Amino acid sequence: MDLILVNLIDGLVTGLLLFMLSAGLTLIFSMMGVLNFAHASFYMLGAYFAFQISLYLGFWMGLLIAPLAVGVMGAGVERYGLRRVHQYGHVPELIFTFGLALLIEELVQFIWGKNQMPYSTPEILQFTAFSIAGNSIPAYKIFMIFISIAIFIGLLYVLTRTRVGMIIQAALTYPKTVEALGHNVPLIFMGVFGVGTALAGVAGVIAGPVLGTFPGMAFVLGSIVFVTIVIGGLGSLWGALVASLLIGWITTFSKAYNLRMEDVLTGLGFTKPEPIWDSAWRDLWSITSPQIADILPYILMVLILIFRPYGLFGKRDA
Amino acid sequence: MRTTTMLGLTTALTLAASAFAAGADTIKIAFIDPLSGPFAGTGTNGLHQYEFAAEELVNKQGGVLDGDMFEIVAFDNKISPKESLIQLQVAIDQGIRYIAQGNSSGVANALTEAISKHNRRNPDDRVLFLNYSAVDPALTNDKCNFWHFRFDANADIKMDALTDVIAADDNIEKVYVIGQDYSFGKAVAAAAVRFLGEKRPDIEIVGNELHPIGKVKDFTPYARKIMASDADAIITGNWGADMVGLGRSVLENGYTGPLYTYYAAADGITAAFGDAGVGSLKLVAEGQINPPVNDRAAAYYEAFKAKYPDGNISQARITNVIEMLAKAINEAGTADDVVPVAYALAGMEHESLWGTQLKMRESDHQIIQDVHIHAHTNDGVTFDYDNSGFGLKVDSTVTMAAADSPTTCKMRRP
Amino acid sequence: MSDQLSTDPTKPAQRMRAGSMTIPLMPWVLGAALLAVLPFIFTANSAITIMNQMAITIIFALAYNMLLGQGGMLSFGHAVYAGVGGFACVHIMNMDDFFAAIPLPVLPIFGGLMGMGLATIVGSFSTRKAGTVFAMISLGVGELIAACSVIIVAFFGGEEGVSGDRTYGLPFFGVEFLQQIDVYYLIAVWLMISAALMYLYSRTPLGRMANAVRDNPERAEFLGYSARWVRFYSFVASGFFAGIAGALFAINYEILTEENLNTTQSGIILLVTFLGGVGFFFGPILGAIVFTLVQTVLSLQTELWGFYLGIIFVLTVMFFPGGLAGLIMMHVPAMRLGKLGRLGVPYVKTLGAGLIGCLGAAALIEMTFHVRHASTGDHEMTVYWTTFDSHTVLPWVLAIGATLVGFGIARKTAPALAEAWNDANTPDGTAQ
Amino acid sequence: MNPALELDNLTKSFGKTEIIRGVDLSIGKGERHAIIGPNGAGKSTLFNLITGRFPQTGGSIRLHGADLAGKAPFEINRMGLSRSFQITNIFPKMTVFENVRCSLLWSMGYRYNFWSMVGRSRALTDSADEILDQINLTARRDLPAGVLSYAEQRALEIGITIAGGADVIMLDEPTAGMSHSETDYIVDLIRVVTEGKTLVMVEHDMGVVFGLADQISVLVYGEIIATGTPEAVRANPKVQEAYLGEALEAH
Repeated sequence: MDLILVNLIDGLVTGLLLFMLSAGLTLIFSMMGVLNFAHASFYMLGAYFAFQISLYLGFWMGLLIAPLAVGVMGAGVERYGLRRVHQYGHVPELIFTFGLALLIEELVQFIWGKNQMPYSTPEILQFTAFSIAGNSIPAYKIFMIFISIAIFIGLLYVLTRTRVGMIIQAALTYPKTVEALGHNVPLIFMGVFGVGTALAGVAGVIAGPVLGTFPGMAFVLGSIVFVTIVIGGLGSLWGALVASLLIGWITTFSKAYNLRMEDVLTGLGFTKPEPIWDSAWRDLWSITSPQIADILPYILMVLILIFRPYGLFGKRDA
Repeated sequence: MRTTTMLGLTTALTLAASAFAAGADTIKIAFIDPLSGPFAGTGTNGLHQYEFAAEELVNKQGGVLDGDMFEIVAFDNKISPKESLIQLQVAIDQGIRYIAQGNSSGVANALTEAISKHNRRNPDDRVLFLNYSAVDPALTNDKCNFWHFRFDANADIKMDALTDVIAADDNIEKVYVIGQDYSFGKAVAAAAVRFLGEKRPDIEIVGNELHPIGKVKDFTPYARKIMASDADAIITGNWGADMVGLGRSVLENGYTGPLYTYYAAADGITAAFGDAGVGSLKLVAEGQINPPVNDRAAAYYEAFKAKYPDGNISQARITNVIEMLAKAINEAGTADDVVPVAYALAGMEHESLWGTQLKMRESDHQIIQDVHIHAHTNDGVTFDYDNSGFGLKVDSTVTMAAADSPTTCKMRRP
Repeated sequence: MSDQLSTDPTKPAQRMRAGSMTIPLMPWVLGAALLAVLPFIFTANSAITIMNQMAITIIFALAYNMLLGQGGMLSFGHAVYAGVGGFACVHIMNMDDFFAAIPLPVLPIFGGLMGMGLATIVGSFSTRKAGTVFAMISLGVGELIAACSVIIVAFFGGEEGVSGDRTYGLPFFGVEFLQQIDVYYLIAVWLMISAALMYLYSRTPLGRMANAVRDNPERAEFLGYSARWVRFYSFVASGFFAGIAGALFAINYEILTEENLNTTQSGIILLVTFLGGVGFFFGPILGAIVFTLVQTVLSLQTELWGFYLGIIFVLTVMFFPGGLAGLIMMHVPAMRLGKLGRLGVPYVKTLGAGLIGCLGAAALIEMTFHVRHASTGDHEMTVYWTTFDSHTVLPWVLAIGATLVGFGIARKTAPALAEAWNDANTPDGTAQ
Repeated sequence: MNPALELDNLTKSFGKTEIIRGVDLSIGKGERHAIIGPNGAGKSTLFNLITGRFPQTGGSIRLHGADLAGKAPFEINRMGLSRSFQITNIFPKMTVFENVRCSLLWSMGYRYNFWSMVGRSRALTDSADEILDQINLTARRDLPAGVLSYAEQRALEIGITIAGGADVIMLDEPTAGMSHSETDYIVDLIRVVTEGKTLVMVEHDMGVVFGLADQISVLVYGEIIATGTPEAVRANPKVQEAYLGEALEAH
C-alpha cells in the first residue's frame, strides 16, 4: 500500500516533467501545424546551458537564465529557419526540425564533449523531504512537482485570461483575420515558438541533475514527447497533461511490479509449451512488465491512432 | 585527428587505386572501436592505451623480429556491426593482419564470424582477432574459432570470482540481480543464479530482472523495488549511462549494501559516482592498479598519465595483448603468416605487467588470469580515475580464476 | 527489357513532345555499363565492400522515395521493412536443406516478400491517413519493432543479431559467392532490376495516381480513386523493395542486428533520400552515393563528420529543398537554351571562393574542437595533411583569413552570378 | 425512367445549426440545372452532400435510382457523378496532360493497375489529348498545371471533371473570380463539353445561369423555394422577393 503511494509520487514526477516538454510542443503544433522534432533538443540545451551557468553563478541563476537563452534560440530558429521552410510545406518542415535535432546533438558534443556532465542538484535541496515505509522522497522531487504545477497554472492563466492569450488563441484558428486586425502574426508565432522552447528549456534545467546531462538525453526523451501529445490529442493542453501523467504512471507502475506474461497467458487459459526453451514462443512467455515498460506508450499511441486518430482530447485530426 | 587522417588518406588511395602493401618494417594492428558517437570516450581511451603500450612495451624495447615496430591503426566502427565489417575489410586491404576490438559483444560476434569466414575463403591473407574486452561467454564456447583470442576474463569467469567473494560473506542472505535486456545482461544473470545456487544454496535471489538497454530515463521505480525486497547485495552487469543511472538511483534511495558490478569505473563513471559510491560500489575485473603491484607498473602508469593527463588505464589487459602478441610473433619468427603466431599464442604463459600470471587456454583461446574484486574509494588510491580523486582499490583476489572451467568449444585448427 | 523500353515508332513526333512519357534508355545502359566496369577500376576488396554498401543504400533509398517523393508519406520507421526482410533471409541461410536447394541470387525475392508482408499488415491501418498521423504511426511501429528485436530473441537474435553463411546455397552456375566480387555482381544485377522496376512502377497508372494523391488526395477521391488504397499499394510496393535491400544486406554482411531496425537507421534513410532529392527519380541514387562516401571516407578524416553532415542537411532543407537532384535539374532550362557555358566563369569565381571559405571554416571548427577536447598537453593536430601546433597563432590567422576572404569574395561575386544565372535562363532576344 | 439525381427531404446539421432543411429535388437526365441562392444559403453544402464529401443528417440522395448514403466520394464518382470545385482543385505539380490523364484512368478501366505503362496506351494518350483539345489547352500540354493562368486552371478543372466520362457533372461556381471575356469563354466551353450530359451547377453570375441552364432551383436558408425554367423562376414573386430582386439589380 505504501509502495503504491511512493510509486504514485514517482510517476507524478515523471509525468509532470513530460508535461513541461509536451506543453510547449503541443502549443507549437497547434500554432504552426508542425511537430517540432527538435523539441527535446531544446530540453537538452536547457540542461547544458544551466550546467554551464551553474559553474559560475550557481543553480538558481541557471534556472533563471538558461530557459531565456533557450527561448531566444528557439525564436531565432523560427525566425530564420522554420519560417523559410514553411513555404515548402509541412513535410519539409518536419524534416527540417528532424535535421535540427541531429545538428543540435552534434553541436552539444562539439562544445561539451561526449561524457556526462557533473550537473547536480543545489545543495539546499539535497535532503530527504519525507520517507514512506523506508523509501525516501528527495526534496528536489517535491521542488520539481511544484515548478511544473506552477508552470501549468501560469500557462493556463496566460492563455485564457490575458489579452495576449486571447490573441494567440485567435491567431491559432484565424491567422488571416487576426493579421487583418493589425496584429503582427509572424511575431506572435515567433513568440509562441520561443516560449514553447523555453518551457522545454525549463524542463531541461530541472531534469538535467536527476536524469543526467549527456548528449543522448534528447534522443532518449525525444520520441516519447511526440507520443505524449499524440495520445493527448494534438494541440490540446489538457490532453498533454492527462497523457503525460498517464504515461508517467503506466511506466512507473509497470516497472515497479513484475507482471509476468506467463501469468497473464496462463490466466487466459493457455498452456505453457514444454520444453519452453525450444518453443518459438519462448520470448513471448518470458516477457515481464519492466522489460516492456518503456515501449508501452508506443503501443498505446498506435492503438490510439488507429481507433481515435485525434487523440484523447484532440478536436481535429493531426 | 590523430592517425585517422593518415588513414583517411590511405583509404582514399585504396578507393582510387588498389590494395596497399604493408610496410616491411611495421606490423600494423587495426584498432576497430567507436571513435565517434556516444561511446567515443571509451574507444578513444582504449586507443590511447594501445598506442602507449605499443610504444613503451615493444617499440622502445627494439621492436620484434629484426626490429619491426608495432603501429596501431585506428578505425572508427561507430559501435555498429555493419561499420565494423566495412572497416575490417579496409584494414585487410591495407595488409593488416591483427585486429583488436573490445567494445560490444555484438560487434565482436560479427567480427569473429566475418574473420572466420574470411580466413576460410582467403587463405592467403588470414587475420587474427585480438578481443580485449568483449566478454560474452559464447565467443569462447559455441562460437569459438581458431582466429579469436580473448584477453579479458569472460562474464562467467568474472561471475565465478564474484560469487566466490559473495559466498564467503555470511552477511549476505538476499541478492538482487538486475541487468540490461540483451545477451550480456542475460548471461550475467544466468551465471549469477547458477553459481550462487552451487556455492550458497541458502542465498535467496529476491529479484532477477532485465530492463531495456539504454532506454530507461529514471531508475527510481527499480530502486524502490530493490529497497522493498530487502536485498543485502545487488549484482548488475550494467554499463555506461545505465550503470550511472541505476547506481545513483539505488544509492539515493538509501541503499547501503554492496553493489557488485562489471563496468562501473572510468570514462566519467567514477567521477559521476564520487563520494556516493564509496563503501557500496564493488567492481570485478583483472589488472591491479591500486595499490601498484611493483615499481615497473607504477612507472608505466605515471608515464601514461604524463602523456595523457585526462586518460585512464581502465583496461590493464591491453598491455597483455601487446606483450603476448610480440612474444608470439618472435616465437613464430614471422608476422605475416598468422597461423604460427596463433599456435604460439595458444597455450602461451606470460607474466603480466600488473603482476599476475597469464595463460592463454589452448582449448578455447580464453585467457586465464587473476581476477580482482575492486572497491570504489578515495582512500589509498595512488592512481585515480577521471582525475576525480576516486579510483579502484583491490579488495580481494581470486587467483587464476576458473582455470578449469568447462568449455563447449570445438576448435577446428588449420 | 529493351523492346519494352523502346519508344513507339508510329508516333515519333508526339513521343518527343510527351517528354515525361518516353522512357529514356540511355541512362540505364550507361548505368549498367558503369556498374559492370567499376570493379575493374576500384579493385580493392574494401572499395567493393563500400560499393556494395552504396548499392544496397540506393535500393533502400529508392524504395523509401516511393513513399516520400512519389506518395508524399513521411515514414520514421522504414528500416524495419528492410530489416525484417534481411532477418528472414539470414534465417533462410540457416535452414540447411532448404537453402542448399535454392541459388543465392534468388534469395532477395524472399526478403522482398517478407518486407511486403509486414508492410501489408502495418499499411492496413497506417495508410488510412497521410501526413502527421501516418508519420506518427510509422514512428510508433518502428520503435515497437526495434524494441522487440532485443525481446524476441528467437527471430531477431537479441543484441548480437543473427548470422548465416551465404556460401551454403545452391551454387549458381558454379559460383559459390566466396569472394566480394561475386557478391558485387549479384548486388549490381539486383540494383538494376529493382531500380528499373521501381522506375517502371512510377509510370504505371497506380504510380501516377500515387503522385496525384500526394499532391491532392481529395481531388483524387473525386476521380474515382480511394486515396487510402493508393497509399496502401505504394506502401506495400515500397516494403517489397525495402525487403530486397535488406536481403542484399544479409547476403553482403551475412549478419543482421538490431541496428538494421532501429530509428537511427530509419532516420538515416530519410536523410539520404532528402539530401539526394525527393523530386526526381535519380535523387535518392545521388543521395545514397554521397552519404555512403561521407560515412565511410569522411568519417575516417574527422570525427566531426556527423556535425558537418547535420549542417549540410539543415542547409539543404532550408535552401535547396529539391536536394542534389533539384540542384542539377535547375540547370536544365539553361542547358536547353544552350547557355550553360555562360555560368562557368561566375560559378568558378563564386563557388570557388565559397569553397575556400568552407574549407577555412572547417579548419576553424577542427581547431576549436581540438583545443577544447584533445587531451591536455596534446597540441599537435593535422588538418588538410598539414601537421601543426593548434595553440599557436599562425594557423588560426590562416584559417580565419581563408574563411573571411573566401566568403567575402563569394558574397561580392554573388550578384554577378545571379545576373549570369538570369541571363542563362532567358532566351536570347527576349527582353528581361 | 429514373431521374439522374433525386434528393428526398435531405437535411444536414452541423451541431445544432441546420444548414440544409429538407431539400426535395429531382433532376432529369440531360437536364442543365442551376442552383442559385444568396450567400450562405447552403449551395456548397448541398454539393458536398451529394458528392459524398460530408455525410447527410437525414433524407436520401439517389443517383440513377441508387442510394448514395454512406458512400465515399470515390465510390460516388465510380457510379457516374463527377464534380468541380469552387476553389481550383487540380494537381499543381503535374503537367496539364497528366492532370487529364489521371482523371481518365479509373474510367478507362486501369484501376489500381501496376503492370502496364500509362505511356504505352495509345487510347489513353489520345483520349487525354482529345480532352485537352476540347478545353483548348493543347498548347499548354506539358507545363506544370500550377503555372497556368487562373482562367486556364478553371478550364483544366472542368476538363478534369468531365474527363472520367461521368454522365452527371456538377460544377461549383465555374466562373467565380473571372473577367467578362473569360466568363464567356468558360460558358461556351461548358456548353460544349457537357453536351448530352446532366449538368448541375451552382453559380452566382446570373448571365451564366440564364445562358446555360434550362432549369433553375432557388435555395434560400437550406430550402428550395422554387424550381422551374429560367423564365418561370424569374417571374416567381417569392424568388423576386427573397433573392433575385437584389441580385439582379446588383448585376
